[in-house]
Amino acid sequence: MITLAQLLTLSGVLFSLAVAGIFLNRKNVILLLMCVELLLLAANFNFIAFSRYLNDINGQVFVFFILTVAAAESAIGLAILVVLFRERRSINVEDLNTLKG
Amino acid sequence: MNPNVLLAIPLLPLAAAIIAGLGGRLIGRAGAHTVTCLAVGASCVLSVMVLKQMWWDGVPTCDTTVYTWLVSDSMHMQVGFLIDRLTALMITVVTFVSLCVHVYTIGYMADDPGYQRFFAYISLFTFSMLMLVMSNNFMQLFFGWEAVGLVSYLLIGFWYTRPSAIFANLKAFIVNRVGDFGFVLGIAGVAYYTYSLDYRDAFAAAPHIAAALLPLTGASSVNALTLICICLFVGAMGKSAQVPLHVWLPDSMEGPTPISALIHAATMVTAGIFMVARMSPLFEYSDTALSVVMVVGAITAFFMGLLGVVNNDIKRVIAYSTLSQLGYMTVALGVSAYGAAIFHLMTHAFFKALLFLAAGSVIIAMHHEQDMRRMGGLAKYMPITAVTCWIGGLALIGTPFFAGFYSKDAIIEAVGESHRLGSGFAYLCVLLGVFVTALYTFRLLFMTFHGPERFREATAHGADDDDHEGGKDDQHAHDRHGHGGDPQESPWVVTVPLIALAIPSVLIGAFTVAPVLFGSYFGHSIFVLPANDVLGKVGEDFGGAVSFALHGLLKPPFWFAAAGVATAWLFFLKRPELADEAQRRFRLTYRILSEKYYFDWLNEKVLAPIARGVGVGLWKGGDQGLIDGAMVNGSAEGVGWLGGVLRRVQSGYLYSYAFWMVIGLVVLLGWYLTHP
Amino acid sequence: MLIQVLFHIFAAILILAALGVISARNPVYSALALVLCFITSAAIWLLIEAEFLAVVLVLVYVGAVMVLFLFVVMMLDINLAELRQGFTRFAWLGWLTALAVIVEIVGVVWARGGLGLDVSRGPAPEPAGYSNTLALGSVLYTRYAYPLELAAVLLLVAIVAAISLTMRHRAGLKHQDISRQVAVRREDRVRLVKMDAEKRP
Amino acid sequence: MPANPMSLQSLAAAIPEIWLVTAICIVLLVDVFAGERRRGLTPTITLLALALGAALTVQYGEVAGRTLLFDGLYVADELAWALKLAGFLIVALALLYSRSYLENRSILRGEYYVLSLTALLGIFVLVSANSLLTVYIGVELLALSVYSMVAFDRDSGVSAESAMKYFVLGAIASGALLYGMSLIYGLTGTLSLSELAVRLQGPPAPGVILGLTFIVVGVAFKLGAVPFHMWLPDVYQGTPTSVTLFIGTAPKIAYFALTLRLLAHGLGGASLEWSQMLGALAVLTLIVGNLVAIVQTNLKRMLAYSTISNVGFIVLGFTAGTPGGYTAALYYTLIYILVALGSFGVILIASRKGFEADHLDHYKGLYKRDPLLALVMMMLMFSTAGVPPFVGFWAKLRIFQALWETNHFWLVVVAAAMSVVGAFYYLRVIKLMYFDAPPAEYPPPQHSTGVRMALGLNAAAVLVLGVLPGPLLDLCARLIR
Amino acid sequence: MPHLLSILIWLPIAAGLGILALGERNIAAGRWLALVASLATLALVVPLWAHFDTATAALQFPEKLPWIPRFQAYYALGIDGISLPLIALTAFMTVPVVIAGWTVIATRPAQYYAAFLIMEGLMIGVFSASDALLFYFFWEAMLIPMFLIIGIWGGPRRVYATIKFFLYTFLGSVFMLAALIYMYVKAGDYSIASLQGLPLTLLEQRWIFLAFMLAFAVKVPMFPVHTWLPDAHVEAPTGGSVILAAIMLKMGGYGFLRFSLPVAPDASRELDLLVIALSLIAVIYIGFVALVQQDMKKLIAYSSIAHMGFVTLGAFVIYEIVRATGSSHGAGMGLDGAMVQMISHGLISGALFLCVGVLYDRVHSRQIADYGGVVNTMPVFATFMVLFALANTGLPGTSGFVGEFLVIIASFRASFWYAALAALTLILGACYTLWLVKRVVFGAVANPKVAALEDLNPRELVVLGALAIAVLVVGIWPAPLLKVMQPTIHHLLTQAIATKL
Repeated sequence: MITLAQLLTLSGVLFSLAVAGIFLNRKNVILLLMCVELLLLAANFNFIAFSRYLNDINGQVFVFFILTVAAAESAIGLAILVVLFRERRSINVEDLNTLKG
Repeated sequence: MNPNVLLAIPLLPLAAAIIAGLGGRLIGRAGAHTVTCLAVGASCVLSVMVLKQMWWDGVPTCDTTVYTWLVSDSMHMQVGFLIDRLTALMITVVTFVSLCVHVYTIGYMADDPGYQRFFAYISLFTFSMLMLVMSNNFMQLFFGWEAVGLVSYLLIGFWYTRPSAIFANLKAFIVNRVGDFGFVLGIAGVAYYTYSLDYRDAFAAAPHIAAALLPLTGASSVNALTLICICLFVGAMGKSAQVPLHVWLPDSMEGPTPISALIHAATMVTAGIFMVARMSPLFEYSDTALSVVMVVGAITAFFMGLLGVVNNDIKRVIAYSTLSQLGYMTVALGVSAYGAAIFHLMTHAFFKALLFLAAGSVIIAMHHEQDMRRMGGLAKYMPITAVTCWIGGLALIGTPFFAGFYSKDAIIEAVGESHRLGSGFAYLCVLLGVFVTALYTFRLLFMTFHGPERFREATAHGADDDDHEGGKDDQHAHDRHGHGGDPQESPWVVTVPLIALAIPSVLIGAFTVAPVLFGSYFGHSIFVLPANDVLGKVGEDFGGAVSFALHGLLKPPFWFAAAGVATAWLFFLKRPELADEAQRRFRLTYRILSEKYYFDWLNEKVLAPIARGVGVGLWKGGDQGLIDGAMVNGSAEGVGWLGGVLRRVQSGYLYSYAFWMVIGLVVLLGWYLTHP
Repeated sequence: MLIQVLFHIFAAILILAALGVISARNPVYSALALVLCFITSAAIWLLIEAEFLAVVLVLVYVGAVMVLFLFVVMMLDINLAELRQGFTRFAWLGWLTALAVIVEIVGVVWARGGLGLDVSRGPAPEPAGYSNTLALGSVLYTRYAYPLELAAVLLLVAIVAAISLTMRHRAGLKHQDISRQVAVRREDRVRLVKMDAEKRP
Repeated sequence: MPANPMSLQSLAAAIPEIWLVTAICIVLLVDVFAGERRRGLTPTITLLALALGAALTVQYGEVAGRTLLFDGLYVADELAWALKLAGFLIVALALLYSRSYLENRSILRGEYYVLSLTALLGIFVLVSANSLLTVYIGVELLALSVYSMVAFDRDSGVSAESAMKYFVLGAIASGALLYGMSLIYGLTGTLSLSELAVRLQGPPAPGVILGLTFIVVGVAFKLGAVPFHMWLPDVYQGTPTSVTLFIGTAPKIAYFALTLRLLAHGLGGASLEWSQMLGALAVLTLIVGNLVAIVQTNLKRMLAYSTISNVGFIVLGFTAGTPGGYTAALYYTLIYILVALGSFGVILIASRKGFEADHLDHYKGLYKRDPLLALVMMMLMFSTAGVPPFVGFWAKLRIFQALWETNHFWLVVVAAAMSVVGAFYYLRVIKLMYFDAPPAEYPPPQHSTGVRMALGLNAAAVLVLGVLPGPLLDLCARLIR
Repeated sequence: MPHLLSILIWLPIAAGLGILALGERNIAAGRWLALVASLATLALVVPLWAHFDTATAALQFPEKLPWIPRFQAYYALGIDGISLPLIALTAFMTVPVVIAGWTVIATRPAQYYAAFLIMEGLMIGVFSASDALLFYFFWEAMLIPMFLIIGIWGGPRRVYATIKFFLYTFLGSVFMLAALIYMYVKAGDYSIASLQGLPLTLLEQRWIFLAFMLAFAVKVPMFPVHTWLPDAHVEAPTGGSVILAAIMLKMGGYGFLRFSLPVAPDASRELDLLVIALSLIAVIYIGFVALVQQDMKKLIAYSSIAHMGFVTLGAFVIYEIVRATGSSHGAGMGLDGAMVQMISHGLISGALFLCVGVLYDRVHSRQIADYGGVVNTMPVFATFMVLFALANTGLPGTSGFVGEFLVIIASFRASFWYAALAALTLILGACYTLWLVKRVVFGAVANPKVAALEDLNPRELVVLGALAIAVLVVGIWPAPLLKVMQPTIHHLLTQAIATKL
């Protein structure tokens, strides 16, 4: 059977890959949004693993809400992305540097 | 003795000064001089009364307190009077000379715009001087001490538009401050050991102070009393213009002549002498201090006299003679012949004031020409001045029967008797001093009153006056006698004081020598240890004034004086070319003398620039460079720079932001997982 | 045993897909890789008997969110050329950091007593006749009513925000105003003109 | 746990949220039907709604002691009550200040008000969250509303950019928060904060620390503590000033509550660890915030960094880890919000149509152009610099006291030194307003008397609370208890 | 008379607000209000002094209202022998400032007066607060008006000067605040008395002492944290310079006497040599620096630093006295000297700055080089200038002498060298002050501007005259002043040499 350690490891790897994706990616904002999804996925993994491990349904409820929130979040993220693209005609991460210092 | 009388003596002049000073515009010139002369006259009369009571009626010493100045940590500092015979003598001298000068001034300053101001000053001076001499404690002494310094500062700079004058008065004040620096320390020392500022306690404590040791550094320590006395004497050096703090006195001749007479001959400069005499109970217990006093005095007496020989400014010659005479007094103090010092102080006050006023009268006649090379043969134009001046001169060089003789001879003999360390040197100095004194005095007399009349061309081209010290004051551009006209005798307001001073210059010595010098006049007001009582020895074979004078004819001082007179006659009257000859022959000596031993050069060209240099260095280097530049603005700039650096971290790139977050996460995790 | 094998297979795919997401040069590809991620994770969830969430994951994400993503990618005519992304010189630093995170997490997980519970144990299998969906549903509308309401508001926010941000009335854009259409009256449309018949000669 | 029956009576404590949701719907509908024609309607309605909400809260919302609702997901206590009341007022003020600005920018749209209400709802949820779940939902509700407000000016590239940065970084942060929660959940087996506090006793296992760290990161991000602060300056500067005003003020309540409930209460068992972490972050925050603020030329950005440095002080309060410290943090937060309201309000008033008064030079000689505004700004600046008689002084004093009570010597030294550095850039603003000559070209500030009066009151409050700080201090202490 | 102190504090502040309310438009009324208020304050000092019991060291005219119950902080006032003279000085010096600004302040006179009156109130508050928190409250609040005064009505480099001033003082006082709070945490309340009674270990005392010293040394100012003063003085308007020199500097000295010595006696004993060394450096180093100043105000500013050196010297030499002589006998003289020096320096430096102001109003230059021979055209003014200059050199008969004399005598008890180095001020002071006088007042008329000068107008005459009288009175009869301080000084001395360990 699948041990808790395996699941947690998997989620840990996912998490750090997602994070790495965010700061390794220098070009594409959309990719950042996807990485965010990945990040949440990692968290979900933890919750589900624990909830099943503890035989406690609350964890899965939490995941349920996370999914909801994530959907809303991605919607807003994409909306912002659209606005950004309208203004800048570009979604290049390196163009997002007018604010600094 | 009625304390109100005592109070009145100093306060009358003060009141007069205030009236004349603040109300000068209202009361006008006449008002000013009337008020002040009356006030000073009154206090003069009172002083004489006090003297009489002290001397004849044998009223005991009176030590009263006027009011408590302050009480700090149970130390009472009071303003009070100590009236003993010393004081009585001093106040009489002071007020009398002051009175003469007041009267004299009426004529001398007749049409100076600062007339009222001047009278205010000299009355104020009289007040300060009286406070000084009447004081019964160090605080008040210091007050008078500084007050006379202040007034002299104001009076030297009386003609404040003259650069030379305001330079001289600044110099005078600062040099005096150097003296006061020591003086204050001395006072502090006394306060330390007696926890009081009254003479009474200080004198009482003298013996045990003499026993005390004051640690200077961790290891070494000095005799407390010696230190204190030397500190006090430093003050005296400043005020009484002893080498090396003498430099201000010649320059102080920038002031009007009455001032030179009043302050820089008769009274203020003798404050130091008075002070040491007053402190005799302290000094007596410190041979070291007295030796220092003696040596300094001896040096001043001889070497300052020499300067008088080469100077051509009539007032400066007298000024240097004053220095030299002060040196004599100091020597007398140094051999603990305080009586002789005070006695010489008194006689000197009269004849030196006389000489100054005479010189002033000459200067008036010469339309404020002071260079003796432009005078000569004045005797037949201004007989009174000439005669009085001769009297003064004779008194100065110590001609037997004249006032100066008794005091000076006594000093010389006292020095001869003394066995204190350095007394040999002192004796040599004072003897040679006699010769020098005679030399410059008669040089002055001859060049001024006799020989060819050089003033005619002098007044002709008197305008182009090479040396800046030749005090021409534009206030006196007017003249009572037209240019080229023969000089005339001065008006009575000038001559009367001359005569008034001439009489004591001759007589006072003869009449007072017995009691004041060898008698018991001073009683307890001056304290001398039996071992040091040189005057006693001198007095042993004292057989009255006349015989004393007759003896004087046989003693070396007289012959030295005679030699001096002869030399003067030879060089400056008979064959003046010899003088130039000698000048060429001893060029180096002459150079040194005419440069006044390079003291002024040292002060103005070395010390002052160094001080300014240090100031600039500390200011630019320390304040602006190190503190402001490096520390204050430096840290500000450092902060700004750091801000600029940190700001660059905020690069504006999303990924770097994210990266920093993760770094933060990693570090936190790393730290806390490895440090449970 | 079989489960183990399946898990490892799926896990491998999942990680590879995740790598694909962050390293693909074309956003479309990474979107598809992400889809793959979701599907495999759904599979893994199934393996540990969280059926409902697995299904929801596929429905919501693969079905809705990812489509949205792709839609946006297509809608914005992005110049793919400039998005060709290569990792920069400092990429190694990034990877290193990521590695550090992994190490820290995994280290704790595997360390003895790291979590304070027995990680070698797996989830206990559910009893027969247990319905994951039923269990969720029974708590969701009772105990979790409050968060549920909030989630509703959250979605409302998403709607409002998305609309207010993206929707704009461009000038000259033709669109119908329903309320006016509904509110139209007969008079506005038809005018009955009364005209007599042709004049007789 | 027994599911307690929901009766209207029992819901009274939740009146603020309930009313707020209603209000959101009302405003939304009103806006839809008022449409283009009656612009002024929505703002007015919103303000009314907020006022009514405050009134209802005062009337019914107050609870004695501490009651749990919704099966323990929701806690209603005095703190929550007070903070919600404050929330109503702050948002109302913020919207009041922003109105004319929004008009000038032609972004006065109903959605703005709806979103700010939903943000407020998120704040409320956080304020009375008693479960990891509600915490998370509250955070997201607030965050999502705020993201969209930041991007609200669709015609401004910078605001879109800042929104995007905010969004992505925020997502990372909430991801981290979530990850931490998941671990904590897993290791304790409960989502309820009060339960957590019970179960987390003794020295925490590494796993707990792992989760804790992730949570701290999330919280630090929300607060804006270095090095998780980087979104803050960009967002403050990039977004319309009205939004800056909003996010600079109201959410701080929520984040205070978040820190308090989540770390101080829920994870109180591990207080040693997280207080150390916060201490380190606080030092960094103080240094970076103040130093970088000095070199700013844009007022909004400077204030952003000043916010960061203030956050440093708030975090210091938590570092103390004692009720005294929390009181100090709460007091500091409220004071900070008061001042931030005023200072951003001044920027709003100073801006005109087509002219954003966000550069420091725009304030040259303001003293001559508009004395009142300059005076207000000066008082606020002195207050943040911590100079009596203004209230900022007491805030700092309270923090120092908390630190001394726990013997944090070096933290006191750093805080003191940094408050001096900080004084410099506040003084610079005053210098520009008072000592420099006014340049001709800048348009005069607006003369909307109502707002000016509000600003005046705002500044007056800063002074009055400064002279008589007692009551507010007592209130804060009572709320923490 | 109850609440006298409160009235003294709030009357000027109220008047200041009133003037603000009147606004720039009816400034005439504002001016008079300012004058009346300042005079009224001064008048109120009379009953204060009259009813002051010179027999006890206890706080008098006490007032106590709860302020912040949570902190045990009270609105507590009360004065003793060292605050009373300083309060009197404050009230006295504000009047000349008001009069001096009568016509010369062109821009926003109302706010100018308001600032000064408010500051007067705050300063009196500092001196009369008997609660440390209240003390600090006033202490800091005072910075704001001064900051504005220098910044708004100041000279060309005013911004640099005023920000330097503010940050310097702020830096100092922040650490003092930290120390105060620390002690509060230990003591449980903020009353100065209980802080003084608070037992502290040597380590604590050291830190507290250093924190306090930072604050007070900056205010005094002591070398090396003095560099704000010249800039501030030069740039400040005349009134600002006057208040700054006359009163603000005194707060440093007051702080040393009120806090450092009684609160951290052992640390003071341990670190006294530091303070003494810095004081002597101030006297000498600064004396030389003053010598070469080209700007009148700068010169006077530096001389202020040198004179304030005597205050700190007198305050801390007590420990050396005890060390050297083994008894506190005569140590009180040092404290007395410090106090008197503060008062007298307040009068003299204020007067000198007013003199410079008089010249500046006419010629609009502070450069010494632009003057010369002023006496020819302004004899009356010259008289005052010379008088104050001489007072500055510590001439006996003027107030300047008393303090220095006492301090020198006291420090001789500690060591001959302290006295000697301190006494150097006689020479240096004379050099820089009289050289200034020589270059400015004396000499022939230097330039047409000087030739065009006209003498004092009645207003200036009154101001300078009053100050001159004060200077002379204190100089000739300081006994009353010392009588007022005596018991307090004695009490302070016992506190200072007692140990808390």
